[in-house]
Amino acid sequence: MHLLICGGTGCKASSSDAIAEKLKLELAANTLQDEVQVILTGCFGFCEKGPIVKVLPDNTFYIQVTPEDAAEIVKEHVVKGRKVERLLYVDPTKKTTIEDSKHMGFYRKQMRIALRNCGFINPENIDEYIAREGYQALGKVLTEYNPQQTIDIIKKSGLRGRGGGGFPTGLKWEIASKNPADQKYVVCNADEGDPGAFMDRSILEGDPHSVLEAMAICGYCIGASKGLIYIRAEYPLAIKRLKVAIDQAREYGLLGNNIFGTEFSFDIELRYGAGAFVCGEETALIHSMEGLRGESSNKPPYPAQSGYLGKPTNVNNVETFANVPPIILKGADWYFSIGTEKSKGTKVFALAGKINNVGLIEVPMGITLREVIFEIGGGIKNGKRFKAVQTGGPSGGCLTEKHLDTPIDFDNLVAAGSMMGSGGMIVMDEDDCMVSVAKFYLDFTVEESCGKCSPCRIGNKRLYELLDRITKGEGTMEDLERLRNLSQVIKDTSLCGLGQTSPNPVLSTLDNFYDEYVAHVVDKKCPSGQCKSLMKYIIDPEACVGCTACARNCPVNAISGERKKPHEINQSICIKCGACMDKCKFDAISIK
Amino acid sequence: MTKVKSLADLKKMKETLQAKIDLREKGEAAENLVQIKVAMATCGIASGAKNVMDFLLEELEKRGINAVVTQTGCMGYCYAEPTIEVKLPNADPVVFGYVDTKKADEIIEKYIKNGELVDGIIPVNYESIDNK
Amino acid sequence: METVKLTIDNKQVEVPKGTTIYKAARKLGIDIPVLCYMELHDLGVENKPAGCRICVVEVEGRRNLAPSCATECAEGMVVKTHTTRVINARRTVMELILSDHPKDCLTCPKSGRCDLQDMAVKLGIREIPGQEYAEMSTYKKDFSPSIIRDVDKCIMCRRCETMCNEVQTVGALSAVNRGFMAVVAPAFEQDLEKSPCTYCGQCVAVCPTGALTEVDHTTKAIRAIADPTKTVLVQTAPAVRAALGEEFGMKPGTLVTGKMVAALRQIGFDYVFDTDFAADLTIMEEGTELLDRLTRFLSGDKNVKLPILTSCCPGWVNFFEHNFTDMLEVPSSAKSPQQMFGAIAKSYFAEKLGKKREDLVVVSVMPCLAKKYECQRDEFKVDGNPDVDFSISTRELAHLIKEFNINFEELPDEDFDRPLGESTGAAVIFGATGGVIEAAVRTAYEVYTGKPLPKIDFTELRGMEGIRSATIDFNGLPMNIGIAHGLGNARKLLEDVRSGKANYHAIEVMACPGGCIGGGGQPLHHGNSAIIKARMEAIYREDAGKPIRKSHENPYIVKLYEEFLGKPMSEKAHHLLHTHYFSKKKDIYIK
Amino acid sequence: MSHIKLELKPEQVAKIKEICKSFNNDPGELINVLHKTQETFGYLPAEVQEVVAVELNISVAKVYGVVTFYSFFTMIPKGKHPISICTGTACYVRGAEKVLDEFKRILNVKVGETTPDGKFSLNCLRCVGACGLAPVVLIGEKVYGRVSPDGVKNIIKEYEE
Repeated sequence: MHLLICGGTGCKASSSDAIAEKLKLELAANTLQDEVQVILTGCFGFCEKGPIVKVLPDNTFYIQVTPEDAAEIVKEHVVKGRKVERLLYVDPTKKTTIEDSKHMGFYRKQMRIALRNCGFINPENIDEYIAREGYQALGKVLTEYNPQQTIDIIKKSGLRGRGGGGFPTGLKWEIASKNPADQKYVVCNADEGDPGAFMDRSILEGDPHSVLEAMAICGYCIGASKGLIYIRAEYPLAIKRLKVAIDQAREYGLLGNNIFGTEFSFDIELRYGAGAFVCGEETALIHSMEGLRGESSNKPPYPAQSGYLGKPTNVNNVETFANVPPIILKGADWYFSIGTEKSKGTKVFALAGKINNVGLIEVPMGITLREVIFEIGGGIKNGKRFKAVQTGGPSGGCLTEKHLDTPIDFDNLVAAGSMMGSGGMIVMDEDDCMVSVAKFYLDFTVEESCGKCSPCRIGNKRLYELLDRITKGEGTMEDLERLRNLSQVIKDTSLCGLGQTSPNPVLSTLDNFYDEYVAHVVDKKCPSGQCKSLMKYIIDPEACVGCTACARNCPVNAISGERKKPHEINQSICIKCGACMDKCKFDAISIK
Repeated sequence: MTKVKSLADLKKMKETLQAKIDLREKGEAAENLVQIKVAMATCGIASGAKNVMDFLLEELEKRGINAVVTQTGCMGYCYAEPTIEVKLPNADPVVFGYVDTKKADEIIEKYIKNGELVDGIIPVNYESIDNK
Repeated sequence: METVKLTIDNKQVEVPKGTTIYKAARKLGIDIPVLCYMELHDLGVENKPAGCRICVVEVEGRRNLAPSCATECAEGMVVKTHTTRVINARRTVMELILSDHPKDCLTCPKSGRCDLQDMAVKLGIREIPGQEYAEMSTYKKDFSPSIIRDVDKCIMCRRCETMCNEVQTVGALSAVNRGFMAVVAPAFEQDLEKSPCTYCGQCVAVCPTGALTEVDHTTKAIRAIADPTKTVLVQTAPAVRAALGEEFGMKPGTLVTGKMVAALRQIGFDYVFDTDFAADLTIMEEGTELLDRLTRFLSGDKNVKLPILTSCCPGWVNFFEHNFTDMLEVPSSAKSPQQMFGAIAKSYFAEKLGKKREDLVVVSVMPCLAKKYECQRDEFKVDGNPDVDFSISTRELAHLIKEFNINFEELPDEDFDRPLGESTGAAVIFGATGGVIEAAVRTAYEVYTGKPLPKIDFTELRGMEGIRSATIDFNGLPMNIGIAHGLGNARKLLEDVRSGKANYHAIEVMACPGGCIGGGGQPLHHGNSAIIKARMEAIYREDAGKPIRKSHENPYIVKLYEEFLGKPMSEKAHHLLHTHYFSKKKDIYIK
Repeated sequence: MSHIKLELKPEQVAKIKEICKSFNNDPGELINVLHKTQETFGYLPAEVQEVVAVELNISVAKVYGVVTFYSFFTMIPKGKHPISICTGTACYVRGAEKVLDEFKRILNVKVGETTPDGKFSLNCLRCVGACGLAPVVLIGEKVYGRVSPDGVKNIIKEYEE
């Protein structure tokens, strides 16, 4: 028998260590220490009801356990085999206790559709993919449906593009299918450029065939015989696995001529990105594939009308494609039943930042940010206070406490001033200065703007300069007004999605953290203590014993004072490196 | 390998492959085998999954344990990389996080040999579409 | 034709499907301001990167503002061009553009003719908020023999890039870098001189700001005039007289030959001559060379190269020296009229004056920027002294006239000086595409057949079509003639010749669309082909009005051969009036 | 970007031609050609771009325009040990900037520069997708996770003979 105790940070904070100790003692008292092991585990993702103790092999799930409960668990459950009723979870809707964690619907917040094979199969072996019904969706559409019927299934499923925009996938296919041409193309956008997002990489590395299969299905639907995957050169492993997968699929006849003995032929090639975020935008991506500068161009014409080499082209992102085979196999109704009214299915998020369980998760649309961050994500690192979560990367915005219970879907995120984006979710805590965060994103946009249109090329630079002034304490209240006006104009006038969304981090922080901006501008203070120019290191004369450690370690000799007498920092010389504070053994130095 | 010529071919293939994968190459019933998957995506490899995989291959062989070690993609627990999944005969798979060679050694000695769990288990917290 | 109906500023309009909002609005008399947009209708070129975002308008139901230059009208569309939102956006965007643009308008060579300046005035820009801490993108200034690139002033409209690549296929310029530092530049951001630039000047002609301007030669010309030890001659190219008036508010197509001559005299040139004289001379040499090659070819000489290509356009010469290095033997070896003029002026005319060539200064007035480079080529110097000292553009001449307080419109018509000011109608038409070859045909026909031309006007050689061809009956010998203007067309034609697909005896190429009348040194026509056509008509009008219309009948040319050169392609003529070409291809394969 | 003087050896030219040919001298493959060429030469000096332009029959200005557009391409030779600091958001909020500052301080170079001895070059990149290990530093192919400013000195030490 095993007693599993959640050792996730959340539960640890509520004394799971002590519970473990107590359990061990109680077991020893009953001389059961050899038969029953106490194991600390990773986070159960149910931190709200922690600490959690799970008993194996019967899967009993105890919640909100205290050290005092240890004796009872051992005595009743371990020795006598009787469950401790009062610690069992009560289903809030049914008001019945649930004993087996396998039956706890809420416990399994995640649902894996796009990631269905990631971590299950060997991505370099097509057999394992086939063993999990791989390529059956392709076989099914080729032999049982005509292209329009297939498109109708995708349309009916409610699948929307996972790359950021959320355009209905079925409709996109339909438009491309209706533009007649001698040659059309299916393009997979694997230029995952959002800093802090790695969903597509994981899918390509873990389940490349699902993307190949879906591209072939799309090719059948729109009448294309060629597929191209535009992938970041920074993803060597994903490239390698895609190459292996393409070779294997060709060998099996699942790519190439007359697939499944039908008239349909389809093959896939790789194209490499070369480090330009803007190439995630579909017109820029197409230019890049043509060997040109990855500048975006005005739409219309849309790629579905005139795309790669001027031919009708359908561009979808990796995750969108990965959803297609299960939809075909399990039916549109099944997919439609998952998610919210207007956003169907699941979404993969890359959880990162100041969160305990950094990782890749896939959740049904409609889950709340709170569930994602505090349950699946295990809460904020080091027990700090949650401040904001940034979704949608440089195009998105920062959401706060007040948005925690908003169900996540395309439209709600936009309404809240952010966007789904490709699925990066960066969690920030009380130590993060929101002005600096906005500046960080603008720095990114300035560097990644293609430079073609003036609002994005110059406007973002000006936004960055304004934010920089504010973080240096040089900003004025007028600057805040300018920030807002400029942001709106950039959004309103920029040529492509990059510029149309790049001010979002500014606008959302202005909306949600206006006070923090004002603190920088009026009080010349950074409430999170992040903005160096606004910091002051001060020596408390009461606490300073005059050991001279600070003065000796100051790289710019800004500290003076006699031995055994309180020292002082010359603020005009200080470069705010913090070395003095690190060296002070008497906690005499603080930041003001 | 013969080419897939029809959907029926593919379905047949799926059945045999599934059986074959269960059997693995050693031709033994799956129930008798220890199956280990190592998450080998970029983050896993960056945190040392390759070493762990090599270690497992070598040590299991040395210690005479009949096991199959394969690579797989990202399991999603990036915070706990490297992660491995161990499936003992007749047991549910268990995922271990923060696996270095030392931990791998512990897993072999305690869990694989004796069925004793060790610290660092990551509870599976998602629903897979197969159950639906 | 399928049409769509839409509403712009509450006015209904029906336009053909595919029409942009910008054009539909113009139809209603609503002038939406555009900056980067440029349409060169007759060249089939439209520059609409939709990059400047000045022309944005509000389209009902659309989330963001739409660039009117690139957004097509749709049925039932409701467009508003001057809402508060639009005005605010337009101004803010303009402020942004100006925040990264130098403010030295007072001393900028484009001042007064600058689209950006005009736009700032139109939009009422009074200040640039935050200018004091706004970083500007700065680059190295580039001085080539013909063109100055002051890229700090580039606003990324991409017009020059379109001209250089799509129209001219020169490929000297491209957008480079990314984001804030994105700019149009030659490879490696090196100087134009190290690029395949032909100095055709079409980039300068379309640049809306002071980023691309011509090298100033007027100051040097004025200094020479002021120098009492120098005798200063000026020659004016045929195309100048058909366009100069525009700089003084005259209608395009107004011929100002007489006023121009008067103005040049007032400025103080000692002799006002005509490049047309040298054009007639060019025909004598080039025409003779053509006939020579033709006769040898017909008699079965395998070494002879046909077709013969005209070589009076320096942009074109630069172009083939870069791109057709395997065909350097094909163009006529005759120098351009500018250089023939210089060579004769500093030999024949200097002798007549009894002066040393060093004491003579030859200034040319050209519709062209490549002429500035041409006159600096080493082959056209004798002991370091150039045949033509300075070359000023039509625009620069206009400047000079204004600077010299001359009331141009009121000037009386005056005549060129002699002997180098006398010319025929054949020389005048050098200014328009097809003109050189027509002039050559007029002479070659009569020399070859020994019979007078039945008709002088070869209308089949005229027009604006990019590539044209015609066959002229030379008394039983069908002469195949090809014409190309614009370097992109020249490339196509030459590639056909190289591959053997095209079979011509003679080809005329002009680097600039329309020929010299559309040159890079002319008053800016902003791609308005009506202006080019008006200039072209003026040229043919001048030709028709000339008493002599065939080069070989120019009495002063006849006299020049009698007194000085002997006969066409004589040794002396060869020495003074012919040149050879160099490969400018970069060779980087050697270690 | 300044012009770098470097003449090519005939075998180097042959190599570039071979790469271009392997892509059928198709101008549409320019980016793939540049990837391959940079892989071979370590960087893309002007002369290499000139040859590529000739082989693919496009203007060298266009090639340069593409090279300067994509951050992956460089005209400056990389150090023997190229150091890349991930400055993606996840790394940023976990202190990548301080790590970067420390590298800059110890190596005494700016981002995009190479140390005078040619040993190290310093660059930033956006997200390697190993956010679980933030902040992340790459030296060559090797990934260092959870790097702290204090740890920088030791990392550099590994590469000093």
